[in-house]
Amino acid sequence: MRIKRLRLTIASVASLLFCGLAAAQGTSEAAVKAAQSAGDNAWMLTSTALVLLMTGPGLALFYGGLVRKKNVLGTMLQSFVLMALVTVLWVIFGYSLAFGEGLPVIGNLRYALFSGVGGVPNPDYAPTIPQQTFAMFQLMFAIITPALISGAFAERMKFSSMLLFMTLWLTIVYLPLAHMVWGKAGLLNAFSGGRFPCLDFAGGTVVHISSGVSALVCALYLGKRKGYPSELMKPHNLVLSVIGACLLWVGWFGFNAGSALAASALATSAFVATHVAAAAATLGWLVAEWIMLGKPTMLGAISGAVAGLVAITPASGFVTPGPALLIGIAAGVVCFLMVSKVKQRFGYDDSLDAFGVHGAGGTLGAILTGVFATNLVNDGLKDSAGKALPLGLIDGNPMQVAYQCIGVLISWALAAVGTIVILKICDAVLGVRVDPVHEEQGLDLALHGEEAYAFEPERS
Amino acid sequence: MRIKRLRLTIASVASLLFCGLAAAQGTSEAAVKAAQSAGDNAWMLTSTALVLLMTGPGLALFYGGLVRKKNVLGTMLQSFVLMALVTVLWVIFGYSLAFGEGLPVIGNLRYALFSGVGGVPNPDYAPTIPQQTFAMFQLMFAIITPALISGAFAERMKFSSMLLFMTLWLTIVYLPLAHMVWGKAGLLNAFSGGRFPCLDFAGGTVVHISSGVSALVCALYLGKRKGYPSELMKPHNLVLSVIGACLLWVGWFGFNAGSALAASALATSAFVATHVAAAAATLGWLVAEWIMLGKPTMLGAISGAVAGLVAITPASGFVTPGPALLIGIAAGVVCFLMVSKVKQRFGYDDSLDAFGVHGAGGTLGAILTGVFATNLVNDGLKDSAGKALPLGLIDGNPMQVAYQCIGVLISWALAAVGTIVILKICDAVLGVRVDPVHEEQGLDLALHGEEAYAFEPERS
Amino acid sequence: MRIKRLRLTIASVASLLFCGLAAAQGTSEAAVKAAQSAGDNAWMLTSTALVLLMTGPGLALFYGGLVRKKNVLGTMLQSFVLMALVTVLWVIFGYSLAFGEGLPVIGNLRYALFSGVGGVPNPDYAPTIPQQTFAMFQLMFAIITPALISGAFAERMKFSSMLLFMTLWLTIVYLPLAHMVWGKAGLLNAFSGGRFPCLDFAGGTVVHISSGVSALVCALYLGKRKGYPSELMKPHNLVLSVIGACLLWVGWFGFNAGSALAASALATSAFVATHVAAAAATLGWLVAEWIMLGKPTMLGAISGAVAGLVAITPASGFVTPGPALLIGIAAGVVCFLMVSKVKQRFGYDDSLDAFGVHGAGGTLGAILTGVFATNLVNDGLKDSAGKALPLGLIDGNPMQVAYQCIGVLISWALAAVGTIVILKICDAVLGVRVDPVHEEQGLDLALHGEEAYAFEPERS
Amino acid sequence: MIKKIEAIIQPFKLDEVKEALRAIGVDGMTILEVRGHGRQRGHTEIYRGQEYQVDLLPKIKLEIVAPHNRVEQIATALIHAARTGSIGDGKIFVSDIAEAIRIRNEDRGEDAL
Amino acid sequence: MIKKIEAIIQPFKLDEVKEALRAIGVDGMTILEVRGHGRQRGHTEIYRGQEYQVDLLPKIKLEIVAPHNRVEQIATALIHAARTGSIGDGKIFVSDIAEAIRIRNEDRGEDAL
Amino acid sequence: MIKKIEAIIQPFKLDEVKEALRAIGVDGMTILEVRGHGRQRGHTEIYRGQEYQVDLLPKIKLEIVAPHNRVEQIATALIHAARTGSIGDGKIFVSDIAEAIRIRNEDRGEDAL
Ligand SMILES: Nc1ncnc2c1ncn2[C@@H]1O[C@H](COP(=O)(O)OP(=O)(O)O)[C@@H](O)[C@H]1O
Ligand SMILES: Nc1ncnc2c1ncn2[C@@H]1O[C@H](COP(=O)(O)OP(=O)(O)O)[C@@H](O)[C@H]1O
Ligand SMILES: Nc1ncnc2c1ncn2[C@@H]1O[C@H](COP(=O)(O)OP(=O)(O)O)[C@@H](O)[C@H]1O
Repeated sequence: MRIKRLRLTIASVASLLFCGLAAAQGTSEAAVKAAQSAGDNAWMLTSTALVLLMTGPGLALFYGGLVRKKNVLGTMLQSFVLMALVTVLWVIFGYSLAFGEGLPVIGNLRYALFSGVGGVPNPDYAPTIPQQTFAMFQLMFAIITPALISGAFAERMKFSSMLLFMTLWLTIVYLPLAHMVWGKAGLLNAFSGGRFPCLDFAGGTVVHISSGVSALVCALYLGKRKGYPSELMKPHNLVLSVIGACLLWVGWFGFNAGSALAASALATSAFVATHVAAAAATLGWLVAEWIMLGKPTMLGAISGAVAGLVAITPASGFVTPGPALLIGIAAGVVCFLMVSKVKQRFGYDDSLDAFGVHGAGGTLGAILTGVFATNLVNDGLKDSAGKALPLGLIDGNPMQVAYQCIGVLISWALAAVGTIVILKICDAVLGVRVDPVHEEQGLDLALHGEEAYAFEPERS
Repeated sequence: MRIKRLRLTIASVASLLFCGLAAAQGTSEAAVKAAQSAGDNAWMLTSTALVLLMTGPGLALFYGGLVRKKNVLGTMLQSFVLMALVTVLWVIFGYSLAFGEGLPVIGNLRYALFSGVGGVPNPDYAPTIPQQTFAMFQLMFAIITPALISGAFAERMKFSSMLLFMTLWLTIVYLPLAHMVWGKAGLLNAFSGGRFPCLDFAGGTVVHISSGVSALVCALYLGKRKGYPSELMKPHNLVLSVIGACLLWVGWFGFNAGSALAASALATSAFVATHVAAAAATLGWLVAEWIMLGKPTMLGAISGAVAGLVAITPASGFVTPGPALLIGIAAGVVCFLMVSKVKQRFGYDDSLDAFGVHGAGGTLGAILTGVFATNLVNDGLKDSAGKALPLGLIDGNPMQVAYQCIGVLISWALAAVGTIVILKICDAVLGVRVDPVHEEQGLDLALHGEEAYAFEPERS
Repeated sequence: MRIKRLRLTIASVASLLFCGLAAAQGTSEAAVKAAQSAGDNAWMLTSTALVLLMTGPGLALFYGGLVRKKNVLGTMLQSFVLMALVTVLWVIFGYSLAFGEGLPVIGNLRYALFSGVGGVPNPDYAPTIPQQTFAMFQLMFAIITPALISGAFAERMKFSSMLLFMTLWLTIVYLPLAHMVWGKAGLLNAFSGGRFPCLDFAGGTVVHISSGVSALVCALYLGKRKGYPSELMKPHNLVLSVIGACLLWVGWFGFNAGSALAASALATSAFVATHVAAAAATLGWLVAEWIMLGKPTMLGAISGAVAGLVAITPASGFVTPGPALLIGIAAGVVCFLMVSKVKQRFGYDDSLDAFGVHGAGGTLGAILTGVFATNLVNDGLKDSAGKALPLGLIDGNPMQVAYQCIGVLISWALAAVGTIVILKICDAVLGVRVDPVHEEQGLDLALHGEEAYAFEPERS
Repeated sequence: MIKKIEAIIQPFKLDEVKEALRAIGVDGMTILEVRGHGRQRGHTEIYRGQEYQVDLLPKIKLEIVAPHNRVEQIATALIHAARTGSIGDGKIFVSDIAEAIRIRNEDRGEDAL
Repeated sequence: MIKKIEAIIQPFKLDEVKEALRAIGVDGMTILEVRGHGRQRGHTEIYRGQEYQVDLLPKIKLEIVAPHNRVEQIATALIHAARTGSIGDGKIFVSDIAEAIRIRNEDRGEDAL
Repeated sequence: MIKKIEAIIQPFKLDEVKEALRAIGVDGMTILEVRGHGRQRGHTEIYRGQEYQVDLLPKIKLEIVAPHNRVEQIATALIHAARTGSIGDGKIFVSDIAEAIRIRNEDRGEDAL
C-alpha cells in the first residue's frame, strides 16, 4: 500500500521531470531554430543585396565604360531595365517555373505570383531561411544572366527588341536550365536525383554558359558594328569599367558564398575559392599580356579578374584553395587568348567579350569542377549509409567529368537553339538592329534622347 | 524507516535532476539569446552600413550628376558634410530627443551624449540587439533625410547657411516627427499607443514627406536659379546619377528590411516589397515616358526606381508582393507627372525634384499603406486576446486610411511651417542665397575654391 | 525485495532522466554553437567583403581621382593588382607567417598553403567562426596596407618594381608586424602575453603607421615628381575621390567593427566609435581650413574623414563615443596641418599624402588609445580573479601610454628600415623610377599602353 | 570681299551673344572652347591648404565668316552683348577670307555663308 | 604663296576625310573639336518630360596649311569625302598665310609644311 | 599692321612657352587643345591584345595677336622654348589681322592688344 504511494511518487516525480525536460527542450529548440535562421538569413539578405549590386551598378559600369561615349546610357540602361523587368516576370511566373516541382526540364506554376512563397522555409532548397529570401536571392541571378548577354550586341540593338528578347530568353532558356540544374528533381541536379548528376554550385552552366553562348549567337546574328574592326572602338572611360569590375568581384562573394544558402563553413569555403581564383586569374591574364605584348594593361587586369570569377563559379562550393588557384590561372590565360586571338581569328564582333569571358570561362570552369570537386569541402552527396560520396576525378569519381560535359553540352545546345529562335522572332516582330543613322548618332541620343555628358562651356 | 530513506532518495534524485535541468536550461537560454543577438546584430550592422551608403556616395552621386559641372562638388559636399554634422548632433542630443521617452511630440534628454546607450538592448525598440546598434541605424536615417532636401535648393544656397538650416531643421522638424511616429508613446506611433495610430514602417512620413515638403518650401523661398527655366540646365553627367540610383536601390534594402530591426521573416518580406516596388515603378515611369514622349530615358528609369522605393517605404513591412507592385506602378506614373507636368505648370524650381519624387511619392505611399497593410505580413498589433488586429482597408480596417491621412497632414504641416521659420532665421542671420556672381561662377569655385574636373591639356 | 525493485526503479528512472537530459543538452548545445557561429560568420563574411571594397574600388578611386589624367589607370592598377598579388602570397605563406605560432616576432609555416586552415575555428583568434573566415578577413588588411603606400610614389614608380617592392614589403615589414601585434604570443600582443602589451584593435600600428612611414621613405627615396612643386598638380577628378572616400568610410565599418571577430556588442561599440571619429574629423579639418583659408573644401572634407578613420582604428574597440569624438577632432586638425604646412615646410613629395594622413593619424591614434582605452568597453584583459584589468590612462593605467609609444617606435623603425632596404634592392634589380620621358607621357600610356578617357570627337 | 570675325568672350555671355547675333540675322557661326591669358587675373584655387592663381581662364571663341559690309554691324552687336565693362571681356579680331565653299553644294563666295 | 584651309565637317566624316587627304599626299593637319551653329536643325533632347532643341552641334574643324597651288585639289578632296548632301555638311574657308615656320629646324615657307 | 601668330606645340612645352613669352612682355594669348596629324608617328595603344597606332596626337595651339614689328621676336622666343629637336615639335603660322577691337572699351588697333 505505502509502496504503491511510493511508486506513484516516483512516477509522478519522473513524469514531472520529463515534462519539465521536454517543455524546456521544446522552447529552446524553437529558440535555437530561430537563432540559426537569423544568422543564415542575415547572410542571405546581404548576399542577395550583393548580387543585385553586381548588375547595378557593377555590370552597368563595367559595360558602360567599355562602349563609346555615344552609347554609354543605352548600354547602362540595358542592365538597369533588366533589374525591373526580370523582377516582375520572376514574381509572376519565373520563380515558379524554375523552382516549382514539375517535370525534370521545367517547373510548374504552384508558386506563380509568389503564392505559397512566404516566411516559412522551403526545405527542398534552404531549410533555415524564409522561402522568400531564397526566391529573392535566385531572382538576382535571373537578373544578371540576361544582362551579361547585352555585352555582345552592345551599341547596335533596338531597345524595344531587347526587352522582347530578354523576356523570351528568360522564359525559354534561363528558367528551364535553372530548373534542370537547381530545381527539385531537375534533370541535371546532382543533389536531387537528376538523370545526369551535374555539379554547378553557383551557375557555371545556368548563368555563364547560357549567357555566354547566347551572346555569341547574338553577335553573329546582329553582325558587326558599323566600322568594326577597321575603326578602333576602344573603351570611352576605363575608370568606369574598373569600378564595375571591383563591384563585380565584391558582389561575387554574395553570388558564390551565398549559394551555400547559409552562413556556414561551406559559405566561407566558397568565399575563399572565389577570391583566390579571381586573384590568380588576374595575374594569369596580366602575365600572358606582358609576355605577348610587353605591357600589362588595366583592362587586362579587370578582365582577368572577371574570367577567374566566372570559372570558379560552378566549382566554388566544391574545391579547396589549391585547385581554385589553378582554375583561376587557367581561366585568365584561356580567356585572354579567346578575346585577343580567337575573336580576331574568326572576326565576329562580340563587342564586350561576353562570350570570350563568360562562355569560355564558364565552360572551362564547369569541366574543371568535375576534376577538382571533393567531398572534403562538400559532403552533400551521401550514400545510404550516410557516407559522403566522392565528387570529382580527384575524389576518384572520373564519371563526374563526363556528367559535367553532358551538362555543358545541354546548356550550349539550349542556349544556342533558344537564342536563334528568339532572335528570329524579335527580328520579325520589331527588328533587332537599330537603323544605321541611329547607330552612327549613338543609342543615347537616337533611342533615349539623352547625352551622358553634357556639353557645357566651362566658366570661371 | 527504510521507506523514509527511500523517500529521501527519491527527493534527492529528483532535486538533483531539477538542478541539472534548471542549470542546463539557464546556460543554454543565455547562449541562445546570444546567438539570436548575433544573427540580428549582423544584419542590423550591415543595414546600418547600407543606409550610410545611400547618402555617401549614393545620394551625393545621384544629385551630383544632375547638376551642372560648375556645381558638382558643392552639391556632393552638402550630402557629405551632413554625414559628419548630423552624426555629432545625434550623439549629443538627437537620438535622445527622438527616442527618449518624454512627451507624445518630443523625447527627453535621458540619452543625451549617448548616456545609457550601450550594448544592452532597449526592449522598447529592439529587444535582441545592442541599443547602440539601434541608435546608429536610426542615425543613418537622420543623415539622409536632410540631405534629400538639398536637391531642391541645389546650385544656389550658401554653404554656411545650409549648415545652419540643417542643424535647425533636424532639431525642429526631424526629431519631433521621428519621435511622434517611432518614439515610445509617440503621438502617431501605432505600436506604442499613439493618439493617432499611423503605420509608417520605414519613414514615408518621417523621411520622405518631411524632406519632400521642406524641399518645396525651400525651392519657393530661394526662388529660381538664374536662367531657369529659359536656359536648359541638364545633368552634367548622368553616369554618376545612375551609379547613385543603383546604390540607393541596394542601400534601400538596409533602409526598409533593416527596419524590421532583426534578420527575421519580416525583414525578408520588407526586402521583397521594396525590390518589387522599385522594379514596378521603374517600368511605370518608362512606359509613361514612352507613351507621352516616344522615348524611354535613362533619367526616367532611375527616377522611377527612386520613386518606387520612396512610395513603398512606409508600406514595406506591412504589404504582400502584389500590393507592392501596385504601389510601385502608381508611384512611377504619379511622380513622372509631378516632375514633367505639375512642376512646369506651377513653374517652381525644385531643381533636382526632391519634392516631385519624395514629397509626392511619400504622400502616395503613406496613404496606400493604410489601404494595403495586412496582418498576414505584420502581426505586431494584437488585441488583449493576443489575436492580430486588422491593419489596413483590405484587412477590414477602413479607419486606418483616415489615420494615415492625419499622419500625412501633421507631417506636411510640421515640415512646411518649420522650414519657413528656419529659412527666415537663416536668411536673417547669414542670407540663404549665394551672390549672383558666385552663382554664375559656380559653387565649386566660388564657395570651395575647387574645380571637380581639372583642365589639363592632354599629352601623348 | 520489493524495496530492491523499488530502488532499481528509482535508479533506472533517474539514469533514464539523466541520459535524456544529457542528450538533450548535447544536441541543443551543438545547435546553439552552430547558431552562434552563423550569426558571427554572417557578420565576418560581410566585413571581409567590406574591407576588400575599401581597396577596390575605394582606395583605387580615392587615389585615382587625385592624380593627373595621364596617370589614373597606372594608379588604380597599383591598388587592383595588389588584390591579386597579396592574395596569392597570403595563401602560400603570408597567413602562416602572420598567425602561425612561432617566435614573438614572426610566425611559423604551419599554415603554409592554408594547410589546416578550414572550417574549424581557431580558438586562439576567433572561437566562433571558421578559421578560413578569419584568414580571409586578415587577408583584406594585408591587401590594403601596401596599397596605401602607393599614394606616396604615385605617378613615378615602375610597375614591375612596384610588384617586387610590395612582395618584399609584405614579407619583411607587414607579416612580422602583424604577428607581433596580433599573432599568438606576439611581442606586442597585449591579449597574448606579449613582452610589451600594446593595444591596437584594428591596425593603427600594423596598417597605418607601417604604410604611412614606409610611404614617407618612398617619397624621399624616389624624389619629387618632375615639375613638383612649381607646377600645380591638382586632382584630375575629385568626384572619383569623393566616391572613394565614401566607400572607405563604409568599408571601415567592416575593418573596425569586424575586428571584434563576432557580431557582438563590442562590434557595435567599435562601429559607433568609428563613425563618430570620422564625422568629428571631417568637421575638424573643414573648420581648420575655413579659419586658415576662408573656404571649406571638398578635398578637405574627405581627407578629414579618412584621417579620423585612421586615427580611431587602433582605439575603436577600446573607447566610448566621447573619446572617439576627441580623437576624431584631433586627427582632423593634425593631419590638415601635416599636409598643408609640414609637407610644404620640408618639401618632400608625398604625392597623395599617405604619410600625412596614415603616418601621422596612425601615430596619433595609437598613442591616444593608450590614454582613452577603457575596460568598460573591452574587458578582454582579466586578472587571475577574472576581474577586468584597467586599460588606458583614464582607467588608471598610465603605463599603457608608454607601451603604446614602444609599439609606435618599433613600428616606425621596422617600417623605415625595412622600406629603405627593400627600395635599394628594387632599385638595384629593376630601378624604381620610370624614365623621365615616360613620366612626362604618363604611366597609362607609357607603362600600360592605355588611356583612361578615349579621345572621341563628339557627334550628334 | 569676305571677312572672318573671331571673338573671344566670357563663357557666360555666350547665350546673350547668340541672341544678339540672331537678332541681326546672323545664324552661321562656329564656337570653340578655349583658354585665355591676358590682363585679367585668374581666380584662385585651393589645394592642400595652398592658394593657387589660375592663369588660364575658360573663354569662348566665336568664328563668324561674313561679307565685309556686315562686319561693323556684327562687331557692334557682339560688343554690346558681350560687354560687362570689366577686364576679361575679350577681343574681336577681323581678318580676310580668300574663298568660302559650302560643302553640301559647292556654293562659293558669299552664297556659301 | 601659302594658304590656310579651314574646313568644318561632320564628326563622323573625319576618318573618310583623313583617308581622302592622305590619298592625295596631304599628311599635315590640325584637328579641333568645335560646336557649330547654322541652318542645320539640332537634334532634340528629352529632359524631365520636356523636349529641347539643341542648337550647338558637335563639328570637327580641320586646319590645313598648304601651298596655294594645292588648295583646289585639297578642297575638292575634302568636299567629296565630307559631303552627305544634307544640310550641315559644313564649309571650307581659305585664307592667306604670311609665313610658316617649322619649330624643329626653323624651315620657313613651303619647306615648313 | 597687326599679325596673328598661330603656334602648334607639344602640350608639355606649354609652361615653358608661356614663361618665355612673359619674359619678352607678351601676356595676351589664347590657347586651344587640338589634335595634330603630321610626320610624327603616334604612340601605340593596346586594346584586347592588339596594338594600335594613334594618328591624332594631342597638341596645344597658341594664338597671339601682336603688332607686326614684334612678330619675329615672338616667333624666336616660341621656337626656342618649344623646340625639343625631334619630329612633332610643331609649326608657327603667321597671318594678317585687319582689325582688332577690345570689347571692354572698344579700343581698336594695337591699343586693343
Ligand atoms: N594679344 C592677344 N592675342 C590673342 N588673344 C588675346 C590677346 N590678348 C587677349 N587675348 C584674349 O582675350 C582675353 C581677354 O583679354 P584680357 O587682357 O584678359 O582682358 P581685356 O580683353 O579686357 O583686355 C584673354 O583671356 C585672351 O583669351
Ligand atoms: N557664317 C559662318 N561662319 C562660321 N561658321 C559657319 C558659318 N556658317 C556655317 N558655319 C559652320 O558650318 C556648319 C554647317 O553649316 P550649316 O548652315 O548648318 O549647313 P550647311 O553647311 O549645309 O549650310 C555650322 O554648324 C557651323 O559650324
Ligand atoms: N600642313 C599643316 N597644316 C596644319 N597643321 C600642321 C601641318 N603640318 C603639321 N601640322 C601640325 O604640326 C604638328 C607637328 O607636325 P609634324 O609634321 O608632326 O612634326 P614637325 O612639326 O616636326 O614637322 C602636327 O601634329 C600638326 O598639328
